Amino acid sequence: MSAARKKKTNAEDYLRMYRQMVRIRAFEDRANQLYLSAKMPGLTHMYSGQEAVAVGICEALTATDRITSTHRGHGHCVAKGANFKEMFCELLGKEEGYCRGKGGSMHIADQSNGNLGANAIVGGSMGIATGAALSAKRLGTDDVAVCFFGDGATAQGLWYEVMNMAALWGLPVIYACENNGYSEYTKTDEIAAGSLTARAEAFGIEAHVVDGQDVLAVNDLTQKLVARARKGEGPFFIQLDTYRYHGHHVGDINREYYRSKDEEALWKSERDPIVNFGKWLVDQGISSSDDLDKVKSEVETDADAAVAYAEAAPYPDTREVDMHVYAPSAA
Amino acid sequence: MSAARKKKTNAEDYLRMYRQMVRIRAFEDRANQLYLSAKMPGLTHMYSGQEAVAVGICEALTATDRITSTHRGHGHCVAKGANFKEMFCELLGKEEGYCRGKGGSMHIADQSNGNLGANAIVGGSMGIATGAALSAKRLGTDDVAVCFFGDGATAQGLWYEVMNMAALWGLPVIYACENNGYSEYTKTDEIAAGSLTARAEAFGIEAHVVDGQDVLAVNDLTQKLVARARKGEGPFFIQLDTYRYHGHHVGDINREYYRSKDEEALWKSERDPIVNFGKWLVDQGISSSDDLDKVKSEVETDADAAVAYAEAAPYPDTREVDMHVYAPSAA
Amino acid sequence: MREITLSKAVNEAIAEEMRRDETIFLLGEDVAEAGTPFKVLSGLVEEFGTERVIDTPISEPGFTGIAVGAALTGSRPIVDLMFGDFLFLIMDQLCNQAAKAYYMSGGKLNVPMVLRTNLGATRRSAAQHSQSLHALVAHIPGLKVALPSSAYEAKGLMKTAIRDNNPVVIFEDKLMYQDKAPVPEEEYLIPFGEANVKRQGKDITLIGTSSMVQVAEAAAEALAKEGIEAEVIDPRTIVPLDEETLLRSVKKTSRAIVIDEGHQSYGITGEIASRLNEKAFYHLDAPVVRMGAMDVPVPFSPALEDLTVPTVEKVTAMARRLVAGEMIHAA
Amino acid sequence: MREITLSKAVNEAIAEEMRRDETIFLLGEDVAEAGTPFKVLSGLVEEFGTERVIDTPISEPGFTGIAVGAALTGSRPIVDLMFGDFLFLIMDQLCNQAAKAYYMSGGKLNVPMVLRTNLGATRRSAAQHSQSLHALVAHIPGLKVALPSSAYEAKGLMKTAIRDNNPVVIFEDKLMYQDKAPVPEEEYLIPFGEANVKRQGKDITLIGTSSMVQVAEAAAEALAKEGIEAEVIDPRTIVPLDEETLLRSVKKTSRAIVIDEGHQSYGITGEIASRLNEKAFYHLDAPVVRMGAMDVPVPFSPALEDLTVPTVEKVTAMARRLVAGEMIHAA
Ligand SMILES: Cc1ncc(C[n+]2csc(CCOP(=O)(O)OP(=O)(O)O)c2C)c(N)n1
Ligand SMILES: Cc1ncc(C[n+]2csc(CCOP(=O)(O)OP(=O)(O)O)c2C)c(N)n1
Ligand SMILES: [Mg+2]
Ligand SMILES: [Mg+2]
Repeated sequence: MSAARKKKTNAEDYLRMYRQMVRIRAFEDRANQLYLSAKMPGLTHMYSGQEAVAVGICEALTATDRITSTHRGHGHCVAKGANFKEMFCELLGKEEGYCRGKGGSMHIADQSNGNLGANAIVGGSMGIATGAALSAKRLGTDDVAVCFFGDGATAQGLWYEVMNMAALWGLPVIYACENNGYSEYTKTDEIAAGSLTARAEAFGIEAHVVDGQDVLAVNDLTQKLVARARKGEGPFFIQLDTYRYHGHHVGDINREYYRSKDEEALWKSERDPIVNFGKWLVDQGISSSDDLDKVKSEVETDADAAVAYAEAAPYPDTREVDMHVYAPSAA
Repeated sequence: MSAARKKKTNAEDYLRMYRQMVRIRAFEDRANQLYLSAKMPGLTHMYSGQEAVAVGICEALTATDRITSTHRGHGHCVAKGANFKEMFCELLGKEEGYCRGKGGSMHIADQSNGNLGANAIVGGSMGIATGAALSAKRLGTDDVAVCFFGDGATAQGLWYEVMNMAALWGLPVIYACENNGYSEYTKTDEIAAGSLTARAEAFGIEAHVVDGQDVLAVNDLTQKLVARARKGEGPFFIQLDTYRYHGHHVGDINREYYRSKDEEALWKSERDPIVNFGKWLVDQGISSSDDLDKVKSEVETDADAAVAYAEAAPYPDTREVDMHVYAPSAA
Repeated sequence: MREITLSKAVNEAIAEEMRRDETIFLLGEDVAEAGTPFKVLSGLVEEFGTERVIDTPISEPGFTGIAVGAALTGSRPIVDLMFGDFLFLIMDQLCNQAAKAYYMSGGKLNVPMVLRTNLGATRRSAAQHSQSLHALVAHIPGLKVALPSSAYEAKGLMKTAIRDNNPVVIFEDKLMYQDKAPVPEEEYLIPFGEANVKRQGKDITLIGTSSMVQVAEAAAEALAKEGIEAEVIDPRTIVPLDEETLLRSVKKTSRAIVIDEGHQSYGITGEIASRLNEKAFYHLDAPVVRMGAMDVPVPFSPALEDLTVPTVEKVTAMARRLVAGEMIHAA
Repeated sequence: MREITLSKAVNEAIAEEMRRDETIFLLGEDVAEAGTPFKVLSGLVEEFGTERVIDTPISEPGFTGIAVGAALTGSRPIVDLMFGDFLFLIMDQLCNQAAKAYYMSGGKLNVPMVLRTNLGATRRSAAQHSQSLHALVAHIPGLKVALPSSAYEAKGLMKTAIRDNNPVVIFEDKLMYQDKAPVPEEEYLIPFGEANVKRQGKDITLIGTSSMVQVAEAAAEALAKEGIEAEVIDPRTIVPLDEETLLRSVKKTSRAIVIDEGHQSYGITGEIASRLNEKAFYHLDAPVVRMGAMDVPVPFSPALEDLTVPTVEKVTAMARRLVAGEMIHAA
């Protein structure tokens, strides 16, 4: 799905990035709608607003490169190459979902595209990504692993443990911190002392800060770091400054007690990664607004069809309940 | 036991520090002997060589200031004011031990002098020390907490979690890392990336490095930091460079595969904290070598008596085995 | 009597105790302005301020360790652990530190702290947010474990927990937060280790914990219509366990089912059943039957999740068979 | 047949498997040059190099997480956890991540990893280095749990564990490392879920795990002298548990004792006893008796520690009473 290791300098690449961001937004709008219309079991965490992060990074990866994702993971999943149909089926707990309905939004995994899965334990995948990088190094593939996590997750001690080992062993892992300013209902400033980049640098890890609303800036930086990681120059840390448009989860509607409507409006009107990239594409003569509109409507048709498909799809058979507890073993 | 908050500028203070270092060495020599003569149950970790750290720090504290200690904790215990008798009784599992024989070397605690206990989980007391500081701050005492731990313990994620909170909340805690260069049978260099001071600084914590063989340097720095911590300027981090003379534990005899005899000999002959401080005391005319010898022989007499006492002391009654599982509660 | 929700009952218990005792404070993620994601603690920060209702970073081991340290030094912290599934992150601080401090110190140090968390599936929260892990902590000497089954118990047990001088883990059922029950205006406490006979009966004893008390009561109701008189007992605390009340009932009815929402294998039901079998063996007409949750991770799909927990129908059916003597052939 | 120590048996098992399969690697603290503090892995780094025998920092959660990630991506890691007590530190990575990945992904991702650790008291190592925590992991679906009772089992179960496609936790008894047993030169594997009838008997069944198998055998020996024929069974794995073999024996002898070194309450013995009671109820002459470790933290003092675990004398006495029908009056 994502293009292999060539520089994204041409229109095709740009348009694919645009489309992928639109796809994430379309997916999330529908997921939110499913929740609001009480068709989705449980809760889910919207990625809207952060699209440039997932797309900018995943477009710098091959299909065999690994990522680990978070509770806010739909964006990573789409960007790494997943299909709408299996994703919506998973969100609704249907048998055709990526995890046969057993995982749901917070555990969606797509190993066919190297997505080792969302994780409902904040910070829980930091070791997993690092281990995937160790595996790649030991087995002699040149795959890279990207560990997505939020600014709030930097408070988990696990991160420091695995950064230390990644640095000692020169592992091809990139720690990508999506700094959207909030941990649930608390400004991360209030619960994070010092500097995030300094925390990585203290372990001898090269750290970068990039505008997470600028898909090209994210992609350029990631391409460089991925190439260097493949050569054994890793690990790296990237802080990507971004914003989530929705509440912490779909049910977090009244949020003025922790975040002002003005702040939200400002990010949406001035810093939207899709709108701004679209403008740039038109300004640069790479695309026309008509073409971009066409992308949008294609994606929306696709998404609507996938939702309809998923709604009609069957639940897993009840006999599946105690399947997949243990993998079969030869011995 | 330790003097309250006045500057250690006079001979009396110096001599007390000297005596305390000698006491630790004497204690450890006997603990080792008890092990070698198969009189001590289990294993124990010798503090010899690191005396200037525990004494330099604890002499800057009051009896109500708290410390947390480690598996290599006899030095901290003595320096914070403990008696030989209760300590040896504890090491031998006797009823009169500080913990009625239930804790042993790795859990020796002396709450009467603010020692919240040794800990057999590497890094396990980092939260405890930080919590003691939070308690002091909330309850409005002006007590400070010192968290002793080794260089190897800096690999535990817990440290980063509690440093973050200590920094955010301005807690009166001092993280004292005794950098003796080894984690068990591995050079810590091989398992620690980057810089320890930078790790603390990344959380906005002021960090210092001091020669852990120089009791006055340690004490001066600690006095300053303790005073500032009492005023709410904490937390702080100190890296104290030092060396352990014995193996990782008393049974670690053949250790040339990880540490050369030359290296050991060099530290013992050139950098011994007791010998060097003794020389300085004589050079400065603060004491005579006769007086210092007298200190030694007094301490040794004391220590021998305590060992004899502990050897003869009774074990706890077997009925104690299921006492102290739960503290009585009024409700 | 007035009826209030379980959520309100917990809130009242904590507020009353915090008014009574200045040394009590609360800490956890989003406990202050947000009042926790379940809104259980709403209003407390307004009354007690951010010094006593403390928002922490996402550092479960760290803030649990801090609570242990605070509890050792004159404070009485209440730790809020957002989901019971996060117990896995804090086991070291809870089980190696908090649970053992009193014993290891020979009764000199104690840890008066409350860990409030939750349990319960069927909320479509999938495998990492749906576990009922009370068996794990019940296995560790030094911890007490309370499982409130309604608003009434939630208030009375919480108050007792706060006044207890030991670490107490209290599990609320997250599906019961909005359930109302009569709760007196006057102060009351529920002593630990006293089971509650919710309903008298002579044909069979149904022992339920937490949410399973409701299941047992509904089953008893259904059985009554068929002329089977079931006795329903809620142990309320599983450590300490009120063996006597359970035995008295079972000796009377000579049949019992133990119902619990934790995984069945190596869980709560095995302990209770085997104690009854052991001590009421010659009074039993049939083996004590266990009904725990299935031994599978909790699946997301609604089509599967509901199959994993004991239900009124299953309990009723099993009771019917037991009373009819059908289980004789099963054994 | 040649006799080798349990330590050597484990070493051989791992070496043979590492020779067979390049994707296997080992990681943990001091596993390389030191070969672990117990010297179990001595020589492996010489044969396989530091790329496959990896010394880690003191970061148990971190390196366990790394192993999970490596196992998800084509490697078969063996994690060395120096003391079973440190399980508390890695529960999240083991139980929330490794155990659930296969199920949550609907069978698409699996975690072929081995966690080798230990259990066992009476080593005078006190409360944080003496625990037998196998019940905790046995309660979590998705994990398999093996408890070798001699060098023979240690080798055969380890090889099976390494070839298993699921996370397997294997507990060695740290007091048995130097115990010798006959171990064939030829390759063999011991299948999981097959109990071993160590001794035939008709009067009573003694079910022992790990070190308690030796206790059971010695008790059987003593009982034989009194004319009581005890059958001794070693389940070898508690997940999966070979219920059939246990039931067959108990139906024959009609009396049983379950002996285990974990705390008795909410532990292994309750599960096994209640399964036997449930499924062999009408064959039993007396309730199944449980003999676990006392429900107290492990005390340091030799005068207390030995009281906390089941002994040959206590088992013999209890068996005698059971066979004499004395337990009838106890119930
Ligand atoms: C270990 C753990 N602690 C707490 C939570 C509850 N929780 C879910 S998301 C979240 C905030 C995460 O913040 P951040 O990492 O910044 O990610 P964001 O939600 O902003 O994308 C919290 C506290 C959790 N799921 N896991
Ligand atoms: C959590 C934990 N992991 C591992 C160990 C085993 N262990 C005991 S001491 C030690 C090395 C500690 O090194 P350091 O912190 O530098 O202290 P030092 O022994 O040098 O004083 C290790 C790995 C332990 N006790 N606890
Ligand atoms: Mg965030
Ligand atoms: Mg060290």
